[in-house]
Amino acid sequence: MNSFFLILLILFAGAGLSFVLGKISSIISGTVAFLSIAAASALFFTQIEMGSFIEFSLGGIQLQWGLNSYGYLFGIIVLGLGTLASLYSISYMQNKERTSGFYFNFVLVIAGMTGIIFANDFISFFIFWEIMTWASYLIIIYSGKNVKKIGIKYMIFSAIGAYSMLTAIVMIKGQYDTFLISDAINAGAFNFIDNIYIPILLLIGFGVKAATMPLHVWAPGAYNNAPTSFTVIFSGAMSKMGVLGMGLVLGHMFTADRSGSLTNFFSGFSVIYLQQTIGWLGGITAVIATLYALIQDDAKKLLAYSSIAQLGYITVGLATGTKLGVMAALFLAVVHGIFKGALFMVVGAVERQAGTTDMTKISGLIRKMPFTFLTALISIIALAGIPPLGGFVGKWMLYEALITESNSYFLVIVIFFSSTAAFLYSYRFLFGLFLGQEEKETEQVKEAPITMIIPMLVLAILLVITGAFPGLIFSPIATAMEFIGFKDVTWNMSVLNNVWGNEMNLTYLGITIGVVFVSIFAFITLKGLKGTRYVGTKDISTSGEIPYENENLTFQINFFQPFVRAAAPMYKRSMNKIWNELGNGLEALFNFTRKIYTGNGQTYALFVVIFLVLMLLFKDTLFV
Amino acid sequence: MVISPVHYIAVPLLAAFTIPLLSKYIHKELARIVPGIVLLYSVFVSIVLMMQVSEVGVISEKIAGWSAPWGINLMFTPFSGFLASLMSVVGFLIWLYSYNFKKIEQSQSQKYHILQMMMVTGAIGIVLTGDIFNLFVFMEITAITAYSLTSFYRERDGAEAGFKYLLIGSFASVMILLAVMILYTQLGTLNMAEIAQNAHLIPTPLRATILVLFLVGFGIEAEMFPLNGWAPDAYSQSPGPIGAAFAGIVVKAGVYALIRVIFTLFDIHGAYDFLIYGGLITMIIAETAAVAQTNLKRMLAYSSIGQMGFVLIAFGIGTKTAIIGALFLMFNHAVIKSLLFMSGSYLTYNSLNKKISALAGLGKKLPIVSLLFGLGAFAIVGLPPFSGFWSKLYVLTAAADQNMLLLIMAILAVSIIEIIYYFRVVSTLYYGKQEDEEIKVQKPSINAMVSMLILGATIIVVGVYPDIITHFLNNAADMLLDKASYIQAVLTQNIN
Amino acid sequence: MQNFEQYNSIITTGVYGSAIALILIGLYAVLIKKHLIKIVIGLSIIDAGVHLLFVAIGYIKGGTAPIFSPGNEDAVNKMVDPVPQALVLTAIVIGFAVTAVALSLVIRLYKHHNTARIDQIKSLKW
Amino acid sequence: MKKVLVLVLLVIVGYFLTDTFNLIPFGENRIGNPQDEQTVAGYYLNNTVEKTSVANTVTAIVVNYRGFDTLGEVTVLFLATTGLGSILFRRKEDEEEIERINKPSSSLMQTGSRVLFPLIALLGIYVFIHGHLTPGGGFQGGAIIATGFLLMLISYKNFKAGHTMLNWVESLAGITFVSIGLWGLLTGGTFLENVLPAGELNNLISGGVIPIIYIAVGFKVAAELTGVLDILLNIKPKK
Repeated sequence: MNSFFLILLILFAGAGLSFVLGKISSIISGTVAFLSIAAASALFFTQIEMGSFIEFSLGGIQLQWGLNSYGYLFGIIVLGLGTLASLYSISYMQNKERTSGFYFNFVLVIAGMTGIIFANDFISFFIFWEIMTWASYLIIIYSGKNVKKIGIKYMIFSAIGAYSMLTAIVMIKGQYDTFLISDAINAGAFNFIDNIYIPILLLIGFGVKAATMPLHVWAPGAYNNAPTSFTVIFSGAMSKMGVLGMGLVLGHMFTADRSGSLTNFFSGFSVIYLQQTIGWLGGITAVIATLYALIQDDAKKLLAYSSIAQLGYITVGLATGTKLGVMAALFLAVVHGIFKGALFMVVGAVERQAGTTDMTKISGLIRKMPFTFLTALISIIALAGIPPLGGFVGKWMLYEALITESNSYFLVIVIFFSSTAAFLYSYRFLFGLFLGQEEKETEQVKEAPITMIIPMLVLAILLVITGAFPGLIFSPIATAMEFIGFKDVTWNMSVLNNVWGNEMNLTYLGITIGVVFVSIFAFITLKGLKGTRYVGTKDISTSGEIPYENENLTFQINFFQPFVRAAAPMYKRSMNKIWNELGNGLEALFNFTRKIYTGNGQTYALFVVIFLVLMLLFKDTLFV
Repeated sequence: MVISPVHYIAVPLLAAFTIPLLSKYIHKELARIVPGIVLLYSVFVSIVLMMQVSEVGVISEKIAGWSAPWGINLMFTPFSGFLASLMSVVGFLIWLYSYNFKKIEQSQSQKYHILQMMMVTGAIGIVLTGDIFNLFVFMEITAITAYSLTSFYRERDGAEAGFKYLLIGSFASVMILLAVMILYTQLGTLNMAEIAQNAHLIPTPLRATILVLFLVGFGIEAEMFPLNGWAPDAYSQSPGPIGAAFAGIVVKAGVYALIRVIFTLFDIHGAYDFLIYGGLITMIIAETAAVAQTNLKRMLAYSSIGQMGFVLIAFGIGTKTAIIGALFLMFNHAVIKSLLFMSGSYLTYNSLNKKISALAGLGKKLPIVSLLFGLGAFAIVGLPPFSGFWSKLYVLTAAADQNMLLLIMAILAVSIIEIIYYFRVVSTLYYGKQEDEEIKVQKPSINAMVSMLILGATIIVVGVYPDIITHFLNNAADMLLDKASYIQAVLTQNIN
Repeated sequence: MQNFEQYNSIITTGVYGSAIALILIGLYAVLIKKHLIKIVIGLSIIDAGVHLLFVAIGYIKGGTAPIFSPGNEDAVNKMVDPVPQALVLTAIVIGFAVTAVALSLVIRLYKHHNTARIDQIKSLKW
Repeated sequence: MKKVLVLVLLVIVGYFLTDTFNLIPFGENRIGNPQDEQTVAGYYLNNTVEKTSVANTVTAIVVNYRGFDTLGEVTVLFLATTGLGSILFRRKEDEEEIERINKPSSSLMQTGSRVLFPLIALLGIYVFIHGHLTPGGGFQGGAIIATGFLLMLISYKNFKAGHTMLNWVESLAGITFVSIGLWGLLTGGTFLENVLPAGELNNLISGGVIPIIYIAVGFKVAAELTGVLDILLNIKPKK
């Protein structure tokens, strides 16, 4: 059997099997899920040749599945992270309810994303996209909390995205008579010459998943509401599907040859506007999400907002439309998948062991959970963009692209502001959970089980490696970028050519700095493990005031109070409110229209006669 | 005896007249079993004829030995045959579901089963007949059974719903009768093929009047806005399986009649536009009305109306892809809405006003029924890989071919509304908190379960592998568009 | 002959006119009268009007009944159109059946709501 | 307000109806020359005698050419009775003594009915037996018989229509109709085909199956209409 079918069959069968077996035991179910994803990944990385494809028809529509370099890049994130996250889930989900449904949907999401990567035509792309969407919806509401508020919001926004994508797809079919992605690209569906609606609608569709302003409002709640072992996939891999789509559209749009006929001036003109708009939307997304991340007391929510901010950077990078910018964006996408996956795993481990992720309630877990802390530390470094890890490389390239290639200085300022502010919440995350004094409540906390530690450490090691040898990622990115229209993307292993032609040899830099930093972290960690004086965080002198017993006086509360006060106006206006008001208004309107059905049979009869009369009056113009 | 289309009608009629005697003098159970056997036989006839029709092209049968236009003829074309088969299968499943249905047992199950069987028969008659007046007669058979079945339960406001339905339905029959009358004065024939052949001879003002009367008359049966005031009441007050029958059978027959009139009888451009706009308004109003419903069955009813609006839009686009999409939609709507009504009926079994909030937490108590309801909800909003997706895709593709961007956007916007209210129900089902005291849950009987599982399996199988039915849809769409061969098939039958 | 023409036009307006008048009267009753029975009566009146129209369109000036009796076999050319008569027979029976069902529904509605006014029977709405 | 609207609507409907029927002149020969057989009606008028030996063309159309309609129409009646039964069904436990008419009718009425009933029934039977020869037929005859029953029902408080008898008549007549139809199908022809020899025009036994069907229809209609009347008259008055 063809490997494409085989992989998807394994995944779907794994989903079904884990659903059935989940009725017996959650561990068996989780193991089946892990094994099926692992088997699929093994097949994916070994059996499928780059560029191979199969064609078949379904319902009279020609479908094509294949693997290209661009898909392969995202396949690394999806299946790699998927395998680790499913391994992680086994322990995380151990004692929870309804695990069969969780694993069923978990594997379905992976299957959906794998399908998206395989899809060479829009129809299978859309089918798998929707499978991914509803399966993830079911996981978000899995816990039964906030079902109406967050679940419905997620589904509405996903539907808005999916349906604008569908509109674009059928328009492509209508205009170019093809469902194949490559044919549509060759026909120029994305290059703004014939039709500006198609790319814009597609971008809306992908923008929803990539949580770009103003379609991001579903994201924080959804990321937070999902079980943490799924948020790993949700934030790490699923949001990258939006990036995948945006990269495809924007790449082809910006690289299209626009010299020639008269219409091209206009289309070129609008491309610039679109570029600016998307770039700024990404930038604003990054700033706002960062600001919101600052005021979170919950580690998981903090990471959720941070994910949105990071996706903002990626969007900015894609919107530059330059080689360096897009490369930066794709690099950030991969690295973000790794470190955000690792960070959510950390949060999940803390949640499982300590029972909460509220940073005001726990602190000083470093002794109890050293490996978790190590992962957290490395990931945070990558997140904050501190050299030598991947985050730094990506951001550096992004700034460079913005400054030198697209001259978007204001945007650079915005991005720079946001990533500086990101230091604050990174610090808080690390400090809040792991450093500081131990709490009495967390005395019993132990390190997470080995099946959770392994994936975390694997990701941490990967972060160090990619930091030291970014070329490992850049080479697939370079080939992938050729698929989305960039010509002659050259890349030497760990040598970064900047625009001035200077070569930056990252290997030595990376190795040197890497070794130094890792040893410092190790030192700090080990030192932290040694016994120090035990003081509870609530043992604070209160200047004569006697605190009430229940009063939580942890320093964690209002951690960034001064900063928040400075940024207060930013918090006042929220996109969420606007959407909510829109929703309420529509609901009132709907309530009004349905009053047409008065309940009086005679009125209905009157409607019939009125309708008849109207038709008769206009019959000679209507039916000639 | 050679299987022929008239078996669809003759056998149920014979059974209907015989059942009162059988149940009185042989065994009481027969009144409930015989309709099932008859409907199963209809399914068998469908299978045989569908196999024949794919070879022959058109099966045309004359009644009483008179060939058209002197006598009435039955036409089993790929188009009408597809609908007839669909109706017979859904009809059988509805029987299977309602057999042993406790609430019906408490009333008069004998009459229920006769009426349900005749409802299916009438609808199949509408689809098969080649004579416009005969179509009217079958429409009345369907309507009378529908009125009685709507008001079947005494506990509910069934009589109110039935009366409204009857009031509007009488308007429909009056208009159709008037239209038939004027048509007869102009062409001197009642045979649809001959009418189609000569329709251009009618003076324009009269032709427009006839068309308007037909459109309004059949529009009532097809639940077009603003003619559909009866529909939400009838759906919500009738017994659960009859709600399924309305969605799967009765409305389909109304839409068929409307389509037959527009596509075959009067091929007038304005009529297609009428379908598009009428369908669009129907869809928007019905789906928005569904959002705020607290009564589950009423919500399903509005959703059903909205879906019919979608079907009308699809037919109105009028290209081959659009018709395939429309027929696919009809198929999906029949299967999925039947499943939703059937499972919904067990979910709200003991709650009198069918409140959605009373569904809270039933996901655990009735796991399979809830799962099937969820499946239906996912399928009807058009999520892949369920069958609802393909129909939507075909229709949208057809609309895009015609460059109807606004139409596509309107349809999809309405789909989002659909998602909102269906997902609200599903999440209540699984995660809602029980407000009032515990409502006693009724476990479905085995036959009801089998019936629902068949429908559920169909949704998934067709969704994963739509080629199973697209072949038939393709032939059906060709047939509907090929007016000339229809006319020829009818009018040359006196040769054989 | 002049007289006959005049007579004929009176018949024309009379037959069509009265049939149309019946339809309108019935329609009025259905749309305005509140009592359920009156509405059902209105429906029957509409039906009657339509049936009358139906028979009227089959009439041919000076025609005879389409029945062959010994001696008038060659009357074919004078016979009125038999088809509308056959159809109206069917239509009348159907109309009767619908009226019967309507009346039974009225009886049930009256028992259930204790009123027969249509504007007071609207427990199903929106 | 509503009244004004309705009146305006009625005026428009009326205008369009008159407008339409102005284009359909009254009494005009639209059949054309029957010898040409151009129209359906012309064909019927010209061929009925020859092909079916039925004197009454309307009967030939109702029972033979468009016999399928008639079958449908009989079914509608049957379904109306069934539906009526289900709509007005009462459970056994809340069945009370049926008080149909509060006042007994006068003895004049009672005697008159008793005298008239056999005559009415006879007339009805005559009408449907001769349906293929003279004006009238199954529906008309059945309706006449039902009138007789109505007379009995309203003049005698305790008159019972006899449900068993009604059921039998109703079912047997329906079965006869469909069976004759199936007979045609079984003998290799079409449904409802006239399988019996046509016989000679204007004889009572002529027209093949047409009289048999019409007699069956007559009985069926009589039974159904009586059934409907019986159900509607047996309503328990509201306390």
